[in-house]
Amino acid sequence: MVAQILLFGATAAIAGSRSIEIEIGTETTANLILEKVSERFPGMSSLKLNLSINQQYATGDEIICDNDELAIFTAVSGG
Amino acid sequence: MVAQILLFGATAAIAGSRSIEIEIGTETTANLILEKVSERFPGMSSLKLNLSINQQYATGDEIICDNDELAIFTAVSGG
Amino acid sequence: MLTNAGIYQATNDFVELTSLVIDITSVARRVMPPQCGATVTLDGYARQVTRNKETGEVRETEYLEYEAYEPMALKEMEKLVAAAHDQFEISNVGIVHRLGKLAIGETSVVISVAAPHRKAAFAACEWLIRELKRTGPIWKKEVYADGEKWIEGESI
Amino acid sequence: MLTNAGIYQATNDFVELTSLVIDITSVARRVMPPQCGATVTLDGYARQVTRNKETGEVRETEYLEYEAYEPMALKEMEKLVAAAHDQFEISNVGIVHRLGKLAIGETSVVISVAAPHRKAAFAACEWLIRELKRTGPIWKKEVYADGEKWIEGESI
Repeated sequence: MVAQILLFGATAAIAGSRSIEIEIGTETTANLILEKVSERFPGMSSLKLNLSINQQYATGDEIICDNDELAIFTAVSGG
Repeated sequence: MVAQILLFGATAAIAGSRSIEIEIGTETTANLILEKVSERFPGMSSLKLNLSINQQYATGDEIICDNDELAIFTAVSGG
Repeated sequence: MLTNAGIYQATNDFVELTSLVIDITSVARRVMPPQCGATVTLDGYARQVTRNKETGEVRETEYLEYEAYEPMALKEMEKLVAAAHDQFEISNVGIVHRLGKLAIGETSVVISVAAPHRKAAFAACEWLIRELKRTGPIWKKEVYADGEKWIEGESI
Repeated sequence: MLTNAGIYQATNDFVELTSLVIDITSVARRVMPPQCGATVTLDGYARQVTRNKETGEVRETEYLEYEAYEPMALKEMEKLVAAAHDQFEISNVGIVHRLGKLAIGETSVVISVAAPHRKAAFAACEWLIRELKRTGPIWKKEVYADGEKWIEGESI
């Protein structure tokens, strides 16, 4: 399936886009998505990336489902 | 000598005045002034009174000098 | 720090993201319940001079830009408010975070906490800003005369 | 909590007594140095409902009046600011206390502290309000529909 991933801040700047799509298999974990995205955008590999699933921080082992809202972003710096 | 004493808040309300004068001897201490004032205004005797000398809190044993600026007031309640 | 949620139930909590200038008085005033005596307010603002924590390099910022994953940021802020009510004996909490372009000195975030007792308001406000900076999906970009940089926070 | 007075020397400290309405934003803004990132502000205001600490009796206040031994109050406030600089790594402190008649909900006191690190600003602000309430020669009178009462604080 194709997963759409929202990007913010540094990740959006590196990808040159506010969202990307990647092809994933079933049983794809949050960690695997982060690896795939880092491979595609080497500029992200030095960043501390977070993945959120349906607007909640993923811990890594979650299996991505169809229609999950995914986002990848660096350690937050608001405040 | 005659000591003039400034009053504020509750002490001024009880005395009906913003300042009072009392006759004191030489070697009069801060504590003795508080006693004399409480005697003259019985309404003050139940209050936790402070005396300040030249705008500093007195601890009790200070000897009052001529021209000292004296004030008597209750425990503060600002803020 | 026991909770007493029955009595100090949230009645005027709010979390907001805004592109408009934040007036801290109005934020503080909105959390005031008539039975409380104090609010504690944290006011974070755009610094002119920043120091890179790793290199020690000092740069002068021309302006800032904040961006949020807005729906998630609001959810995180709401979770923090709920968690603060669980941990601290507080009445109301208001959190407003600015987004978009900020001039130096403009307020980026205001957190106001009202409580029957000051101590809880201080503790809750300090906890809230720490957690918001740790988990709120909001990012800051510093723009310099000769470039710009998205700031990376501490990882959670 | 070490002091570092050489670096964080007071440049914009102020202590004031005023009969005018206090705008907390303007107080907070006056303590902001460009190299700091946060101010913590305590906003105390006139409560509608007060509870007598001894009897537990609850009364509804119509308005408040504050009175100060003004020159001594300003000196005490200055002493507190100096002591805060000795104890906490802070940049600037502003303290403004209202005097005269206050409507319910109006601000009676604002203390704003700016510091390079939030933690020191929170700690100093909390310390300053506690000490101001303990030693500042300022008194509050509560005025009710059927009378009035000068409030006596904790003795020092």
